[in-house]
Amino acid sequence: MSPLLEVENLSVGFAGQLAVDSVSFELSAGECLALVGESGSGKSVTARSLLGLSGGKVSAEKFSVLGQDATAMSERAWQQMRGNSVAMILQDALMALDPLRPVGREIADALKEHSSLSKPERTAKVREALEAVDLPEPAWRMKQRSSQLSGGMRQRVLIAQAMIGDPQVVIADEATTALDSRLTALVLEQLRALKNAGRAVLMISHDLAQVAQLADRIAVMRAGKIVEAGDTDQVLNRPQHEYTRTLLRAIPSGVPRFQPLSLAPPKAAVVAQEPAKPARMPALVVEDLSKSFGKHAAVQGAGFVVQQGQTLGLVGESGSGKTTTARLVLGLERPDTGSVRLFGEHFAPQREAQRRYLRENIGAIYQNPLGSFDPRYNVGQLLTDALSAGRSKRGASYRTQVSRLLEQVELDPALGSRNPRELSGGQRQRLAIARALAPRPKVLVLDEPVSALDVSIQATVLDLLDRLQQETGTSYLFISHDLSVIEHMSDTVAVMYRGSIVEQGATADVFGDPQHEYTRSLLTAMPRLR
Amino acid sequence: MLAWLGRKVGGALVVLWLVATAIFIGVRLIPGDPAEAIMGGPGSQASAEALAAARSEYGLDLPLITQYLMFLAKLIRLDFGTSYALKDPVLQVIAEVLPPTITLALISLAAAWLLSLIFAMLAMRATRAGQCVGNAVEIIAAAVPHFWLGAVLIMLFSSMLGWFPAVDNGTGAGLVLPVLTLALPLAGFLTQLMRDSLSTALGSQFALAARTRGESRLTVFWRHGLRHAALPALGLTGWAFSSLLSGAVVVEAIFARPGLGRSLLSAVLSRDIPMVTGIALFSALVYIVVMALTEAIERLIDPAGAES
Amino acid sequence: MSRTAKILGTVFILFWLLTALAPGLIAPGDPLAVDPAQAFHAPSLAHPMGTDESGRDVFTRVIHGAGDSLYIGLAATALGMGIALVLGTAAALAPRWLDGAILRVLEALYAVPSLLLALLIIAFTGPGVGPAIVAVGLSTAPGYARLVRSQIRSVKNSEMLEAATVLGRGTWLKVQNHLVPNALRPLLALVTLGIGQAVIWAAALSFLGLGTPPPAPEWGAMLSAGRTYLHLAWWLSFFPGLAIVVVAAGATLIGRSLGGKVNAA
Amino acid sequence: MQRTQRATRLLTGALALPLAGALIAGCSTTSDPSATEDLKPVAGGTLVYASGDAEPNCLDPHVGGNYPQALVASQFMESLFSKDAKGEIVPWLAEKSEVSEDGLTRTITLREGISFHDGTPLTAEAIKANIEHLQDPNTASSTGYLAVGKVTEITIVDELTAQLELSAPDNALLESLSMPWTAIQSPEGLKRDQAANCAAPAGTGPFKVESWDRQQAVNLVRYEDYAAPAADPERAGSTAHLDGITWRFIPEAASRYAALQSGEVDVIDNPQPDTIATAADSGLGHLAAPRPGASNRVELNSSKAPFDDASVREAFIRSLDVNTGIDALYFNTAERSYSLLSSVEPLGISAEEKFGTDVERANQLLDEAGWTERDAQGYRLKDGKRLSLSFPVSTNQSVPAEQSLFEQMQAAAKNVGIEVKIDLLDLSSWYGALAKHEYDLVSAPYTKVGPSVLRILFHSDSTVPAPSGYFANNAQIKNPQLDRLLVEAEQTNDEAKRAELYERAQQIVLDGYYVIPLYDQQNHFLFSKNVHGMGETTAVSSPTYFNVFLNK
Repeated sequence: MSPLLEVENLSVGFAGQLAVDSVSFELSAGECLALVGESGSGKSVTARSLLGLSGGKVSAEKFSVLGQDATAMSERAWQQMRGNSVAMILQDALMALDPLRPVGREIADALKEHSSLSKPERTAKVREALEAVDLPEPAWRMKQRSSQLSGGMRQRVLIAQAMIGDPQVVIADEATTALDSRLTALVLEQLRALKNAGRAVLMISHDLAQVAQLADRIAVMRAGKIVEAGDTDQVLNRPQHEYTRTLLRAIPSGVPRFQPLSLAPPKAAVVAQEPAKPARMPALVVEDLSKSFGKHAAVQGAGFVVQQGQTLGLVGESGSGKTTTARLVLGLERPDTGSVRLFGEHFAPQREAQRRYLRENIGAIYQNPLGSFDPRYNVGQLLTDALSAGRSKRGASYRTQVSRLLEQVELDPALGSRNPRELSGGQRQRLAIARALAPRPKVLVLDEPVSALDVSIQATVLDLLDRLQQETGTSYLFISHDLSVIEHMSDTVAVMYRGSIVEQGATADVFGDPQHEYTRSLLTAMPRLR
Repeated sequence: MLAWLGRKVGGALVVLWLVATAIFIGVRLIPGDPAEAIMGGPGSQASAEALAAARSEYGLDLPLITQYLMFLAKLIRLDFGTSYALKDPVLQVIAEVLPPTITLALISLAAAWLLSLIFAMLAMRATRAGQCVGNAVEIIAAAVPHFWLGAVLIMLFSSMLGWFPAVDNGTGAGLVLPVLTLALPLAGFLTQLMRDSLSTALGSQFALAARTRGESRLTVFWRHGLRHAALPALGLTGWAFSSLLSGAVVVEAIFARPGLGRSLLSAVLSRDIPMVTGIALFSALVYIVVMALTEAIERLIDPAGAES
Repeated sequence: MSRTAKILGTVFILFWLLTALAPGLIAPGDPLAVDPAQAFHAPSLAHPMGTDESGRDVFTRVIHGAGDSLYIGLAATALGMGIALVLGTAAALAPRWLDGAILRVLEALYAVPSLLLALLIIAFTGPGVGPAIVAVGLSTAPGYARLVRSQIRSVKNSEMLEAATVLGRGTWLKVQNHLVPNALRPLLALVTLGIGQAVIWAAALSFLGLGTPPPAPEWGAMLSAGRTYLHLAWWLSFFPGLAIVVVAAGATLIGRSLGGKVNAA
Repeated sequence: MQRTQRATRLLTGALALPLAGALIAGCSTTSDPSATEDLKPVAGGTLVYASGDAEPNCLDPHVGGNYPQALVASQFMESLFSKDAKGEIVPWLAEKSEVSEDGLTRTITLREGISFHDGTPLTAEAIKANIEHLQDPNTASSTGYLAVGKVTEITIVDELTAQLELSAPDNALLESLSMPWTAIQSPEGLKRDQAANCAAPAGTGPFKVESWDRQQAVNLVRYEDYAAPAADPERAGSTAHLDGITWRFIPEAASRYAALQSGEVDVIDNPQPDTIATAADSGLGHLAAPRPGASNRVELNSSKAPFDDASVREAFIRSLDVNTGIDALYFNTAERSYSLLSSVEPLGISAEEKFGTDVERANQLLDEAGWTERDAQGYRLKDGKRLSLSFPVSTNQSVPAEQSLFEQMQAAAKNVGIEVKIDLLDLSSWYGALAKHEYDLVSAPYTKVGPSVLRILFHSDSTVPAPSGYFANNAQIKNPQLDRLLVEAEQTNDEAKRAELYERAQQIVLDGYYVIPLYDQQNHFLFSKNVHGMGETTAVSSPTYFNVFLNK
């Protein structure tokens, strides 16, 4: 049987710039190929060119899709193929479904294009497809719009949408990125079912750990080129290329605390941390926090302790109340019950004026730091503002301090005159960290600080956070949906489920011997390499 | 749904009450004899009997609060009084002139939508230079005053080319120039708005997803782009309708069309306060109804967005 | 568009500023000097925009009219924005009930279409420049006020302000450093857009005979007077109309380039 | 800015097109519609008339009584008397009329066999009912009220004869009764409430009111039982040619003209002077019918400073150059008048020498009158007070060309140091300004048949506001000698004496520099080449359409 996809020296150019440079691979039925690389490596462009949607100038020595020569295919022929023989699952389920149309109609659109089924027939088929991906109450859900569905339902809808035309090739473009572990498991499971049903699956991801479970072969892409390709086992265990090794090293799961994930040599010597002395006063004590919004109880009786110089990992899936907890701790939301104490001092609930003197002890980092920067400020002004407690934004006297902060987070001081918008995701997060460090806080609340970053960038930021903790002894409340990140970063772990903390303890204990049913299900879903 | 309707009706009543109160205060602020003001101002030459009649009808010799309550009570009974200039009940006059204005405004609104849709579609396919020209045309169209455009259109299409009648003649052809006069500037605004949301929608993930399903560019435009382009434009419908009513004052004068605007203008010129009051309240009512309708349509298109 | 638009916009503003403040520099003649024997001359080298029914030079009048026309537009916008700032800020910061009450008042103002509101006010006050400014200003106020309110609210609830709270900034610092500059910047774009529209509405009132009285060279009034002779002497109404379109379109361009910057943030 | 320039050129091009079109049209000669007058009349068709006047609030010309009402009412109502082509008063609905020796009793006999649109026959009862209706304060008649002011009692002699008792002899009574504002309508109709009668008055005219769609049109249809007299004996006993008239209101002059050009309407009134001038070239017919009574003029308020000083009045008048303005603005469609009366009034006298421009003399007069100092803006001062004149102008009564003429006066007066403040006002505010005497200059048209209009305009009684608040003597002349002359002229039954008395009265007004005559009250109509038979008018020069037909 000949391969369904055959690509030899495929190049895609935009305005003379090659985004994909002489890429070759093939894919047969019942097989899964993973294309791995960080953002900008050209993997998504490669995927889209397989559907004739790259938008750039495509050239190839050989480029055949289902036996047809794709270099000579007309737009009509492509349309015949899309959604019918080749389907695609896009990254963000919320964005990939038209928010103004019922999801059932979105799915049925593919049938409209490729079949002459009547409306009731189409509805029946859509329902079947939704049943096939285990969507509860499909007849009702298909009439809803994507914003009315939960994240898991959306993912299922997205898969159903790709499957409705019964395609022979399915391309999953970052289909698991930024999903919590249970959703990731769900998508992987669906893709595995496709593969087992004899479809060819092309998986695009930046995370080697995720593709490892499913891919038969892996191709690692960097700057438009495939730098290494081979069987999964070979790529993971006997990587040939330095870049592949970097990617592998960046995977945090199973890596002990403070062991660097990135290659960049740490600037300060690693000092083994003394085990926390219980006699010392805890940095942060949270007791019985509750908060409801209307009838919805976001947080119920949450309590935990962050010891000085240590990290508490707060883990749970989206919607479990993690972010509300962070906001309660930061005093941005007034709790219904409970209290927050900072180094023994009463911090929340409290009037803002009375706790302002405590503010310099606690800082925050968000998932998307850009929103927390004043858009009018450049990098230097942002840090000056933070250093001067808002009294100045361009004082010359702060110049050296600004440079020192930038160096501390491994940013080039020359970036000082740039606008944060011009920085990359990793650089922005470093800037956010630098700003949070300006008042020399003793506690940092980090809310999903690396969730929007590629694994390789995530590794450098996590290493930075490790280093800073060792240098400054700052305590972290580290919030993430990603178990492997939590495992790597935390001394103690608290697991949150539907607003309550269901289990907490030393990281090794929780990960080694989970007590709660929910924790166990989370851990089962967690992709592991090591 | 019922709760929503209740809220709307309640809100509308409050707004109407506020407008009525403002008018009541406004009339009392006119210097001089309020009876004379109601009867058409200093030059009305209203007879002593007429002034006395007005005084008793509006209770002008009673305390202010009583007058105010009387005024409101009359409004509740839909009694807007008698136009002193036309000698007819205000309500009857409004009933006559409201339909032509609403018709004109609705047709112009539809025309503006259609024009901006065509513009937006053309802009999508246009080259860079074409986009620049389109941009300029939109901005200029949005900046053209109605009264000037109307005069120029009459000169071009009626006097010179003889394609369309210059004044209303009760046929569809008579509507062409007034509608164009109202629709072109509005289309300039709407196009600016639509193009932005259209390009956002067509560059979005769901548009890409639609293409991966095998939909053609055009299908994506119709199924997805249009809805998203329509939403912000729809949100502006209230404003657009209100600006059309404003424009109608001018257009009705130029094209000799009967309507609310022309009635208001002549009522203002003759200081016909009962008429002015009635028209102001009715145009507010029309605005409220239009707003409620567009909100209902928005809820239909985007139930999630409307609730948030 | 941004760079060219910025330069064009600056040149544009400077030109009209100069025109409004020192029209004599550009057109040294007297805009009111009549010469009936020279009436209805078509545009020529001597009269680049022709002469009007009383033999006045249209070019001189258009240039000298900039002051009046722009003054009305600016004054009306300033009035509208002033009211909007007070009501919008109050609504954004006020408790729910007061916010609701202010919103209703705005809705009532909004419910009467601008020109109708202007006519309503003129019905009470009689025609003239003052009432025209008040009328146009009042009718634009609710639109601005809503934007002020939503701007302040969105900035107030933004992560940026939360970050400032976490950094321990006091209320005053937050308002001064973040709330005011960030909330008001988009308003600047709106104001430039609004000035163009205000000039048009004021001209519409003049057109209806309710604005600036002749022979003052206000554009709307000139247009109104000139439309009578559209068949005979198109230049009488064309050039004042062009001036209005140019100002309104130019203001829109500037507003859009300002707005574009804000949207990118 | 560059884009702007390009746009200018583009748009200039587009707007220059009509000019080119006009040039081409100007070169081709079109047939003059009046040359085809010998066409055989065709019955049928509805004529569309477009009026530039404000839509009347009431179709009954008794109520109020302005010219727009007269224009439309002339189609469905007729008066007791009319004016023939020679300008003589002739009986119309009346068969004959006699006056007693002492001039205090006027007997009027009606024609037989005429009935109103509602079927009521025309009898002497109607005369009584109509004059009483005019005199009833609730009718709020202004023009008609003054016209029948001397009638004290009406007695019905027989079915067709009525006798009018007068308080004083009135040789203008027949002229007064020839105006549409005193037209005779059905007494049955008058018994209805005013609103009903306003909507559809029942007269005897060749057309009757079928319906009135406010702001759209008054729909008139042929009155099939028309039996009133016709000026042309051949047409006696016939009905109108037209099936009806659609009487529309199109206030915008440009739109109205465009509608005429494109054939949507057949006749328009109040055309712009420039369009009148080119009407023949555009293949349009033109009817000029100057209104009787007073000429269009500006009056100088002599009751207060600075115009209480005759030399200041003269100085002001001498500073003006009205003729050049009229030439430029009216395109030879209006002739300068130097008379208080319309050119159709045979008793009017002209005094051109009083209105010549003489800036030097103006300055000299002002210097002599003590207005010697000048302020920073070049205006004259006396006792620190500026020589400033207030000029309220009604936008309803002064057409744009006239407003431009006033602006030119303003500019000319500035040259001798007089400030003129023009205030464009709506009708109501304008009346208000007049009532409060807040004016130094004013232009108020007045139409009445015959020279007796002089008494209404210049008798000191007219400085006292009538119950309605209106006074016609806007110049505020209070001259006992003039008063005597005007009263005497109205009472004499000697034609020659009447002429002489009116001449002396006019001379007094002209000598006092109270008034600047401008031109006849303009009354122009343009009509398409399909319209034939235009030209007949009532006593107040409003066209009638009995003999008009369409040849489409």
